[in-house]
Order: sequence, then C-alpha cells, then structure tokens
Amino acid sequence: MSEVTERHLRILEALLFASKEPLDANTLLAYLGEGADVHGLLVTLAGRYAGRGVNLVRRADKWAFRTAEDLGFLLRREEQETRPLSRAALETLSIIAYHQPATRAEIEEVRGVATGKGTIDLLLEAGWIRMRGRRRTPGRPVTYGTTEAFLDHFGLEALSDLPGLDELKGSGLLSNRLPPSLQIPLPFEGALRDDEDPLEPGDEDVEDNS
Amino acid sequence: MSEVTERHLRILEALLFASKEPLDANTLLAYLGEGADVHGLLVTLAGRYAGRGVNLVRRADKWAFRTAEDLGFLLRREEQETRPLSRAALETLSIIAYHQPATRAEIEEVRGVATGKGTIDLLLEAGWIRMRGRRRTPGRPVTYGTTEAFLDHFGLEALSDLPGLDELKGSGLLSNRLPPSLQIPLPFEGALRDDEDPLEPGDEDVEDNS
Amino acid sequence: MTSPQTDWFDTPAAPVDEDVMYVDVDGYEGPLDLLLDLARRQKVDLAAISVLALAEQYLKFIETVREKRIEVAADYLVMAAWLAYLKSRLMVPQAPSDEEPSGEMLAAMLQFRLKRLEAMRRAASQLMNRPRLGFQIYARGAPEPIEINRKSLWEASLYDLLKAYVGQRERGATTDYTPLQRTVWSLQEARDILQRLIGDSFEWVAMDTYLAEYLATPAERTTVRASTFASSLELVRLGKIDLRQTETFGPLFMRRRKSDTP
Repeated sequence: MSEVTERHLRILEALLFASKEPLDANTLLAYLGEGADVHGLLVTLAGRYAGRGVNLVRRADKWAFRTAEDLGFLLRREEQETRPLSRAALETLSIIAYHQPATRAEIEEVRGVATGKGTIDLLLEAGWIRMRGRRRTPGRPVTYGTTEAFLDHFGLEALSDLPGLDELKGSGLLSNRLPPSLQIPLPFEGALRDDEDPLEPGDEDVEDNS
Repeated sequence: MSEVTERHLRILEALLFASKEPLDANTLLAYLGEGADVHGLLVTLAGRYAGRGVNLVRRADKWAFRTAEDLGFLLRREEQETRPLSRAALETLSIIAYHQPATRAEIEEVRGVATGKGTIDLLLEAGWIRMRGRRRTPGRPVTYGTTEAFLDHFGLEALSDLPGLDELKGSGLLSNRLPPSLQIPLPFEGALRDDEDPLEPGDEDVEDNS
Repeated sequence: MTSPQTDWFDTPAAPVDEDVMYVDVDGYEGPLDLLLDLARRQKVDLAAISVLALAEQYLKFIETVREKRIEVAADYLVMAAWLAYLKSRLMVPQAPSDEEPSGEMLAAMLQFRLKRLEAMRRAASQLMNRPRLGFQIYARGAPEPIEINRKSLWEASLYDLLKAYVGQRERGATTDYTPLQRTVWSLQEARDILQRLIGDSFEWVAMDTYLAEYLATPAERTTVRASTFASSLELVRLGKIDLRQTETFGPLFMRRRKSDTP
C-alpha cells in the first residue's frame, strides 16, 4: 500500500470517526484532493474494519462507522423508546418503504382506513420519510418515500435490503392491482419516477391535502 | 492472539466508540467478565490504533478514541463570507467616525436609541474602531475612535477627508431645510484629546460599562 | 371516516354471546383490520380462507353490534354492504351476459388486500426487529464536530456610511421642526381694510401710510402690500377710489373718488 494511500486512509478514518452522521464521497473527496479514488479507499477501509467491533457501513451513498451488529445484545442500553410508534405509524412506514413512491391515498388503500394527519407528520418529524414529489395524476397528490436516516436507523445499505422484499416481490403483493398485473413495482430509489413531478416551492410547509 | 482476546478487543472497541465519555477500566471490565486483563487489552488496542487516523488515548485513568493529533486540522475549517453591515452598525460607525473621540453615551445621544454591546463589539472585531482612552468625566467612560483599517476600507487618506457640512449638502445627501444650528463636527485625529486619559492596562479586555 | 386510533364503538362492547365470536373491539384500525383478525381466527393460511364464511362472520358481527344499538363508523358499514354484495355474487351463479366482476374475482381481490395488509404488518415488525441505530447499533458517542470558523468580511461603502450618518443627523435635527405659519392677507380682507382706512378722505395719501401699522412685521410686508394693491385696482375698477403714481417705483397715492358719495 503506497504512502499516499495510507495517508488517505488515515484521513478518511479520522473524518468518518469524527462524524456522527454518514458522509458522502464528495464531502470526503474535498479533504483528499482531486483525483483520489474515494470509493476504492472506502472499500479498502471497510475491509480493514470488517469483523472488528466497529464497522464501516454504507448507507445509500454515504458511509459511517457503526458498532458491529452482533455486539448489539451487549451494548443494548436499557433505554426505552421515548415515543414508541403506534401501529398505524409502523404500518404507514412500512407501506411507504415498500411501495415508494406512495401517495396518502395509496397508503390508505393498503390499510383500508384513513390515515390520520398526525401519523405522516410523526414519520416526517422522525426524519424517516420525506415528501418526494407529486404524482402526475388528477389532484397532483404528494408522494412519499424514505430517507437516508431511515436506512441508517434500520441498518440498511439500500432499499433493496428491506427485509422480505424479494418474497413480497415474488408474491406480487407490492402490486397495486389485482390480479397480479404484468408490472410489479419495486421501492423506487431514484430521484423522481416517470409519473412524479418535483415538489413546488413551499410544498414542504404546506398541509398535505392529498 | 486467542479467540477470546480478539472478542474482548472487539467489545472494547465498540464500547469506547459508542461512549459519550472516556471510560475507565472498571466500567469496561463489567462488559468482559471477571478475570479479563482490561489494562493489557487496552494497551493492545491502543497499539493497534497507533499511527491510524484515530487513536485510543488515555486521559487520567480513562480511555477514549480521539482523532489523531496531526489530523486535527481536518476538523477545523476556515470559511470567509462577506455580509453587509447592519444599519445599526453603520450608524454607530459613522457617528464614531465624525464625533471621535466619542463615548457610548454620545453615540446614543446622536442615534436616539441605545446601542447594543454587540454592535460595538462587531465594529471592534471588524477592526474599524478602537478604544482610544477614557473621557475625563464622571464614570470615566471609554472613548472610541476609528482605525487605519477604517480609512483603508473606506478609501480615505485621513479623517479630514470625511465630507463636511457643505460637501454633504452639495452632494444632496444632506437636505437644505436643516436648521442653521446643525453642525457636523470635525473628527479629532490626534492621539489623545485634552479631555481624554489613556487607557489603563486591562481596559481592552474589560466589559465596557460606560 | 375514522381516525386510526379511535375505537369504532362509543363504548367497549360487552362480549357477545357464545355463537358469535368474541371480538376485542379496542384498537381496530378499520374494517380491513377487523376482517384480517376474523380471517386469522380461521387459523389457516390466508390463501385458503373461506371468503364466504369470512363475509358471513363480518356481517353477523356488525348485525349483532347494531342490534345493541351501538354506533358503527361508516366505513365498517360500507364494508358490510360490499361483503353482502360479495356474498350474493358468490352464491348466485354468474350469468354469461353478466358484465359485473364475478364473485370469485371479488373474493380474490379481498384475499389479496388481506394478504397485502398482513405482509406490510410483517414487514413492519421485521423492520422494528432489526438492530436499530441507538438501540443495538451505535454511532460515535463523542463525535468530534468539524469546527467551521466563519470569518466575516463586512461590506460597507463610504456612501453607505455617509448616508447612515446624515440620516441620523437629519432625524435628530428635524424632531423639533415646526412648519412656518405664514400670514396671508386675502384680497377680500385687504379690500375691507383699505375701504375702512380711506373712509371719506378725498386727500391723496400714500398707500404705505395707510398701511403703516400692518407693515411693521417684515414677514407680512409683502403679502400686505400685494393684497392691498390688488384690491385697490379692483376698487378703481368699481369707481370707488382714484389711484396715482407720479414716478416709477414711487409711492402709490389713493383717495376716495369724488363722484362716489356714500
């Protein structure tokens, strides 16, 4: 390993250790200088920490040091969740996670019941979901998706790591139509889907009446 | 290195990483089980991190991960931004410029409102004004004047370059309808005026209660 | 519409009799939730449930509840109506000309919705059982934040500075400013005064002599002269007085016209 590489690895180590939040490659690159292979360096660093008490993990396009999963039982603090999520909130969260981008009407269709305004708010406030855009259908309802903080909180590298996703995909349960239609939508990670418009200025502050 | 030792090292690593504060050997021992050589393990761990971007350091009897000292510069960044001076600051500065040496009470008299300490501090910090001395009146209030940096910034060769009454009227800045009694003072350029005493040692650090 | 956390009964219902299964009414989240619960009680895979039996159970349940005159939220009734329709479709064979969806299709749709809801619930619990940040997985406990030293460079031009200064001085200077009240003689006023002063005098007298007492104040001199002169011209036109000036810029003399006897 060259001296430059070692130095770069030390810098990445320091930055990622120092930060509580995951950092993206561009932020890190600013400290290394143009031309550094940040991605390659991160993979090397992750390799070095594999099997250690602290691991370098990937969350969407960002990286962070986190304690090893298998030590969880040991580190578990006797802390109660300050506000445990209601069943409605949990269901709504999983519907958004697996069906995203999802409108409120779609969430309600799956649950068979109206979604209280507080439920979506709570998830937005927790930072786990976000408004993604607006569906290009009459009424232009807001579409929701999950955030990077969601991935970080649940220890997922990407949405494709959602538990049971393949099984759900196979059974056609992520489809909105019956009988299982030709197209089986998957949680969509991209910026905006074909049928989504970007949010408009002020959308995020506005009461969602979709 | 035995398997048990490796496991212990992983646990120490995770605990020290996740802890908000440095941890002592006894606290750590509780997680390892009786008989573990915590001290020996910590020394081993510190050895592994020596030369890395993050080091395991000892502080009194406690241990913590810290960014390597030589990389500390990474955690500090200088950013420059230019901001327009607030109206309050501009007004205060202009009064100090024309009326120097001026005490805070004199500034307030012209402005007609109380001048926040923050405004004076900001101007001191910007390097445009300085404490000149103390007025030889009851309370011995601090007198303020402008600096060379002030002249530099505003493109003045000397304080006497500040336009006087006629020039201000001629430029249209000052209206002609003003009472004849209105005078624009000639800023005092010398070191100390007759009614000023020099600053005393420590004056510059002291809260100005004038 | 019901809000998710509200019970759909005003009061918790007493357990209904043995035939009808006891349903814990607290915390149902809508009719689909109730149906899913009823389906689970069939203790088989959702794919194998009898939709007909499920529909009957639901309808019976709602009926019992209504007999007890307990208010049921509207969406539970909508579901009941739909299930009644489903039941009829399932029991009556489909006529070839019938364009409505078949009972089997409706049943499959309901099964799908139940399966989907159950799957989402399972997914939610799988998510919550994952090692979560702050519970089993931890971030750095004592992060070393990146300090950003913002050095402010202040912007201000000499013009801004002067404007700020002048603005304040003007503000201070004009606080005790009172607009000047000017005395103006109206033409009518001047004419009345002039007529009174001339009275019956047929002697030539200079205008300023008449006005002597009014010309004492310098501020009023101009208006007094101007208004009086203008009024005198009017009086001449009316034939009431004569006006004479012997030299340019010389005094104006005036007297009552002789023909005009009072």
